[in-house]
Amino acid sequence: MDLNYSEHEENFRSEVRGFLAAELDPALAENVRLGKQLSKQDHEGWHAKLNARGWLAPNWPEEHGGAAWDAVRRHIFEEECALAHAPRVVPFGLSMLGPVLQKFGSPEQQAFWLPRILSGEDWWCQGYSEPGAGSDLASLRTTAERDGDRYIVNGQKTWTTLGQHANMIFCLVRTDRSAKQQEGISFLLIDMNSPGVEVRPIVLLDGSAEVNEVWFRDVGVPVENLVGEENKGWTCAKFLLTHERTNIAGVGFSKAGLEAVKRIARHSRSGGRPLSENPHFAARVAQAEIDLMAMATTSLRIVSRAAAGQAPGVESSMLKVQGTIIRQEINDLARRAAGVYAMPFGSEALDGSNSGLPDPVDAGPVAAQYFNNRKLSIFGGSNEIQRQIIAKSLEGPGQ
Amino acid sequence: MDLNYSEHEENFRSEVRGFLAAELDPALAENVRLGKQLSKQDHEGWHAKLNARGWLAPNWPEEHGGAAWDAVRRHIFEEECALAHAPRVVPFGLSMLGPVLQKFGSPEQQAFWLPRILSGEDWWCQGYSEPGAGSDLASLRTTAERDGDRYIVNGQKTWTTLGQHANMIFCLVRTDRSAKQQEGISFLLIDMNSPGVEVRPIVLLDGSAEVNEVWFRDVGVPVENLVGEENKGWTCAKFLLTHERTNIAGVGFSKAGLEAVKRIARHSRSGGRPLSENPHFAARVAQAEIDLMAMATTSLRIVSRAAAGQAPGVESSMLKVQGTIIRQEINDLARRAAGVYAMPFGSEALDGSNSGLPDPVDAGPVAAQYFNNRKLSIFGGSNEIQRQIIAKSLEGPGQ
Amino acid sequence: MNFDLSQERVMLQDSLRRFLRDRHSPQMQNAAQYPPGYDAGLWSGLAELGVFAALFSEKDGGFGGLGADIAVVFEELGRAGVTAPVTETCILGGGLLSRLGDSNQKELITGIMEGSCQIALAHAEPDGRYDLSFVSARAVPQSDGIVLNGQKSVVVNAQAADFLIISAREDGAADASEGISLFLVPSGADGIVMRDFALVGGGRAAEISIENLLVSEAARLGPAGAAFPVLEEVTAAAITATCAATLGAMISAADLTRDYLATRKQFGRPIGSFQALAHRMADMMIALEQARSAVILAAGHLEASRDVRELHASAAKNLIGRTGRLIAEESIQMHGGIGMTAEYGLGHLARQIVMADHRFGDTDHHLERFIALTAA
Amino acid sequence: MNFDLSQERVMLQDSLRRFLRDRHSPQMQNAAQYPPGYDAGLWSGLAELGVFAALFSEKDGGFGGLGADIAVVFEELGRAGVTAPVTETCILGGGLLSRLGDSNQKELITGIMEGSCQIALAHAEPDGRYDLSFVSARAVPQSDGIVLNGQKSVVVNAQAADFLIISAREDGAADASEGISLFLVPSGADGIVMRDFALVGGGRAAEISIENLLVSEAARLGPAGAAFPVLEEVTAAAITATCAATLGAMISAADLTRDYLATRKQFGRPIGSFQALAHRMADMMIALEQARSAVILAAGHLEASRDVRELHASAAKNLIGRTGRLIAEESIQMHGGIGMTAEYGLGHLARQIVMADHRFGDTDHHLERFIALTAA
Repeated sequence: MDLNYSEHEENFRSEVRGFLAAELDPALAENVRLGKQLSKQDHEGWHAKLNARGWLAPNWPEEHGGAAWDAVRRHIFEEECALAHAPRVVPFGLSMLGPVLQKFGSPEQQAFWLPRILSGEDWWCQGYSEPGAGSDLASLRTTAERDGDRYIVNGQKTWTTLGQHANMIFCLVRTDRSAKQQEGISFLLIDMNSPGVEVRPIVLLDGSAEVNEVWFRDVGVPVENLVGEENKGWTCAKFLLTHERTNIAGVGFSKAGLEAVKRIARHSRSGGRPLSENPHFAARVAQAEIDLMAMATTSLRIVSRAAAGQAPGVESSMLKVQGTIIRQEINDLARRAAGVYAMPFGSEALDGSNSGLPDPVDAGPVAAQYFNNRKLSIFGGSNEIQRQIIAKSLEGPGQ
Repeated sequence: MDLNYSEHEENFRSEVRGFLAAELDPALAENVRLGKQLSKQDHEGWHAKLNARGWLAPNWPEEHGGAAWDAVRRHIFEEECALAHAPRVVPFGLSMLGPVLQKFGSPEQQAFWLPRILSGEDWWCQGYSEPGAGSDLASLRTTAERDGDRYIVNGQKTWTTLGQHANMIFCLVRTDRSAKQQEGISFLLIDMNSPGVEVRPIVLLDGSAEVNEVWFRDVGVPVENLVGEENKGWTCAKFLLTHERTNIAGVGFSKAGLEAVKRIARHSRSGGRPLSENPHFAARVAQAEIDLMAMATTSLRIVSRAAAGQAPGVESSMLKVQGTIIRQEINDLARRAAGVYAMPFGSEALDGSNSGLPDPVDAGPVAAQYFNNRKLSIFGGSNEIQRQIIAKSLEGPGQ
Repeated sequence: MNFDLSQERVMLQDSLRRFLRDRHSPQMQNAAQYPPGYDAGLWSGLAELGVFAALFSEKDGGFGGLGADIAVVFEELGRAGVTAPVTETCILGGGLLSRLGDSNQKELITGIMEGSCQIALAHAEPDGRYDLSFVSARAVPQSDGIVLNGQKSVVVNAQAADFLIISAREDGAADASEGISLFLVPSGADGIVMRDFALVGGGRAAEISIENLLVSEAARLGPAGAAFPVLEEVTAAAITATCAATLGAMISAADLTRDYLATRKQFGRPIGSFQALAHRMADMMIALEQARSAVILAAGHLEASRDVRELHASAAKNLIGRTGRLIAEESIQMHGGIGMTAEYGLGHLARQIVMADHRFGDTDHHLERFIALTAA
Repeated sequence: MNFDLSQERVMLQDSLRRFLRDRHSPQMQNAAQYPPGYDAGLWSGLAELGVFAALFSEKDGGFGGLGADIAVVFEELGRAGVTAPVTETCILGGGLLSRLGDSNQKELITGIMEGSCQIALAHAEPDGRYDLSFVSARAVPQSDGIVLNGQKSVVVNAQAADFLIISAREDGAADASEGISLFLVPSGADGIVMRDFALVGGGRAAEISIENLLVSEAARLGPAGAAFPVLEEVTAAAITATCAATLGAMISAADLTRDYLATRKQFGRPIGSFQALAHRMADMMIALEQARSAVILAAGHLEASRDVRELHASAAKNLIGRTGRLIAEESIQMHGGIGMTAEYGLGHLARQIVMADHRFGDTDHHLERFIALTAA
């Protein structure tokens, strides 16, 4: 057991820091720090810089253009990116579809789609959830009927994050209506520019419009866009869901978030002293920090333990639950720390640039972030589903 | 709406205080305060004093020798008794069996048994739970077979609180084995001195021996000891379970417990100051006190609302859950407050009487109380069962 | 001791609930993001119904004004998710005018009750956080009147208000309770610069810069330097109002959640039949009863002595802060995605519940205050 | 960076687990309520197995002594629910002898490793609560040696110890970190009065009154007045040991609960299939992973610089305090009545878990310490 980073690892950290210092636009980082919505160009520009450096796909094998880093390197990279307020890498192509194609895709599919993910030629989104299905993925109703060399797709997907930017969507569709539940489902790649595809934004309670509904009305999809076998899409889906997801615990984001809380607390005055010195507030922050220190180690332990290609199902469920609890607690602390300055909607009142009035607290739209991040425990497999998976795993023998 | 006590109510409070000052033995009160186990004589002596004053059965009607107080008076009485560290009135005869007999008992049964409860001639205990049944009361297996003018009872009861002192036990027994679940159950009064009854103590994790197992082997019970109709005992059981139970929230105990916590904290020094001035500890105490203030009002509201004879089922479940959460939190605070002086087992080390060594913290066996009171959320219908009752009540219409 | 509402208050409750059911709609919530920050038609409807008069005592021409009236009115407003500056205009503005105003100043109360006059209290400052006695804005007498200078933070209802009540210090250190005066000033006066914005919890507020604002002696509300005790009194009333409104929103959020659990199906059955959710729903109901009691205690002690009043106000704000967060977060979580959408009513209620924690001192602030008050 | 145990430690873990499975029984727990407070046969078995030697470095004649060794040994002891004064004798006593002892004093270490010598640290005092620097017992030199006077609180293993290490102040105020000395004294010395008692968490302790205890200069352990930094060091090791043992007990409590949920039936099905319990069991498993990480961090930083070591020790003690309470209480609750009985193993584990919070500073104490260390 050795909790110190090796010299190689420390060198790697320096390399990452150097890259971030050179390549990350400070104005973009500031927008990330303040929790503002980024434009499509913001994301694409950052992806391109990472890709140029060979760092866009840390967990892909080298043969497909990935960095093939081990767990510790990925951890270091994510931590440094989060602390520098780099934009989050959009995960749909890189962390979700990429591994599925590498595992289940044909050589032709791999050769065609994987480079386009890296180059940014395709922006992928995810067509899993459906209205009325919620956490119950297997009850999906979008259908794909074979018609010659095409599937004809009809149905509706929802909660499609950043779907407004995407030109491609990977979908779970029902290809055999007589089969029950998880059978008869296929994994299909669909061009969003096809006739019959319609995208409508869903405005969330914080005012953001990141998620969408997607309709398919008689959309034709070439059969070569089927990944894996017909009616065996659930295998891909399960792989994707339980596959080692990079940074599921969000340690880097929590670390950056906690730094933000501390910064706000240092600048807020309470009873003539900085809020950071208030014992009640300091206690909450300290407890979150202690939990986060432990979770960072839990995350590293689990990720290290999982041999390449192995799916740490139940452990990733644990990390998901604990990770969201901590992130949401940190969002709550930021909201509290900002005091009355958490109240303004959006950042208009805090911008300071368009008036002579002061911007007394370096708060950013902390309340909006608090509300927006309620999604963390709902989307991507709700925490209830994760607890169910954990509990289920305890029933088996050999535990 | 008027949150002030009326003059009548204030006079009543003075009367109660006067009674307690005159009648409650200070040595007994001190043992209650320190959470020590009381002897049978302690309980009986206190019951006798209350009975002499006509205050032993606050919620019985006057015709049966009760005080017939309204909710506010009962609240005042319980609060004053708890703050004075009076022994808790043993509830099995007075709060449980008494109302059942008044509702379902024959005139003969009422005339015979009720006065004996008040006089202390009978000490009752409760035969509900069975090994392997836990919260699932309806699955009970103790049988009573009719044999002429007797029932022959066989089976086993458990978690029988203070059964070691009792001469009588009221039991749920199965009188029809072919009936399902809640049918075929009868409510029977059994003399513990009958041949074939055996009582064995169960030692709990805090070292206390308050609960017992009770065996019945071919125990003969006169048929006149059946309460209500044969095979309709579930009606009595439900009435008993949901009937307005005096002080289910334990407000008085929590108030006394919080006073004890504050006293310990004033006498414990931390960093050169009393622990009571430590902001982290003070915050925990304040939060418990705020919760308790609200619960005292919730309890009064609910008890006031319930007309005499009406059973506030779901509300008493809410009070049970919230009440145990607060009492257990206060037990935890007492344990923390005592610091290293929570560690000694029993009060031997803290007694101080048998050595020249100091008793630096006025702590009492706070750890034993903490462990013992884990029972609060388990016995008498576990908090899980209470939550189930609350959730069930939300399904109905008109909510 | 009794917990029953008087006949009059039951009638007020009924008519207000009916009125809001008919007149209020979720669409109005969105309108509250834009100036003036509330629905003007609803405002005059509330006035016609006598809701504002119910918040004033008979000596001011109203027919209520006690804690119990506040509790009834605001619980209903909160249940319906109403965004409207009733606290600012009636409780704070009206409360200060009633307690401190001379006969001229008091004339505004009639306008308030009729719905034709709006007020905002410009008191909190950038460095003051939730400390009620923190005032660094200065009031300096000079030959032709008094000159005010300072900054005021997140002044709710500033843009729509006809009058501002501005706190400024005539004496003492920035956090001293002595030396604070209040000034009643038309909101359009020279020397008042506002930057206004929408609030996450609904409605609008402004950052205010007061720059050499010249007022007459007659603008002073009450005696010089003695405003703090009255500010504390009306703030206790505002806390009670906020707690009652939040309780109302919590009730509605719990109702929505209960209905959702009963009707929404997943894995072939209503999700409310899943025990993990059922038990959490039960915990929400228990929390709701606690919240209800806390509001009753705050309202019932609003006319008590200072110590008792403040103790119960702080207890209520702390408890509502905790239970409100629980109910808002659990309601969203148990709804799942739909609970996150702006379209569905829950999000609006959740924002009102959680953002109420940022008004008049948050959960922690009032815990500290409770500790100080009980230690005293 | 890697989290794998060395080959040697895996072997130690295996052999200790096997030994305890064969030799340790719940009946021994009850024996620990009576003098000497532990099972003597088990103690010599542990010594023979080399468990104590694993807690000392090679320079002391052992073959371990690092944080990782402490974590492995104590997690196993905790899993089995062992009550034995290993922390007192090896970690505190042995740790102080190793760091401060002269060659004579160090000879005791061989006896400790062989299982023939026991030690207790008489340090905490009635008014000191958990403040490590609080020592009001006095050491006053006089012609024929040094005279000690004072009171020591809840000295674990006092009655069974062959030697006491007594802290006393030679200089400074009662809570100053400078001026504290340690003295190695045979436990039967004149001037030591003990009142011993059983502990809720198992084992025994004593209140000690030191009355004009005369010791020689040679009894002093290390230089005069400079003991605090070393006390802090061995306390960090004791905290790590306590956390690891508590983690072990938490694992066993969770195992018992998981098995109980799988086998116990109610309403016709295993109670673990009731979702409310299943989800709470999942939360326990998550808490357990957090606790495991906290122990790894404390153990892995035990040899680091003071600040880093203390930060992780306090973080671990706080997190173990919180997750331990959760797991102890939830395990009892989910078992129901059977979990309350002395006969069933869970009660013993729960007492060890909860009462560990009262040793070497509780959850709150270490939260405050963490705040102080991170603010520095």
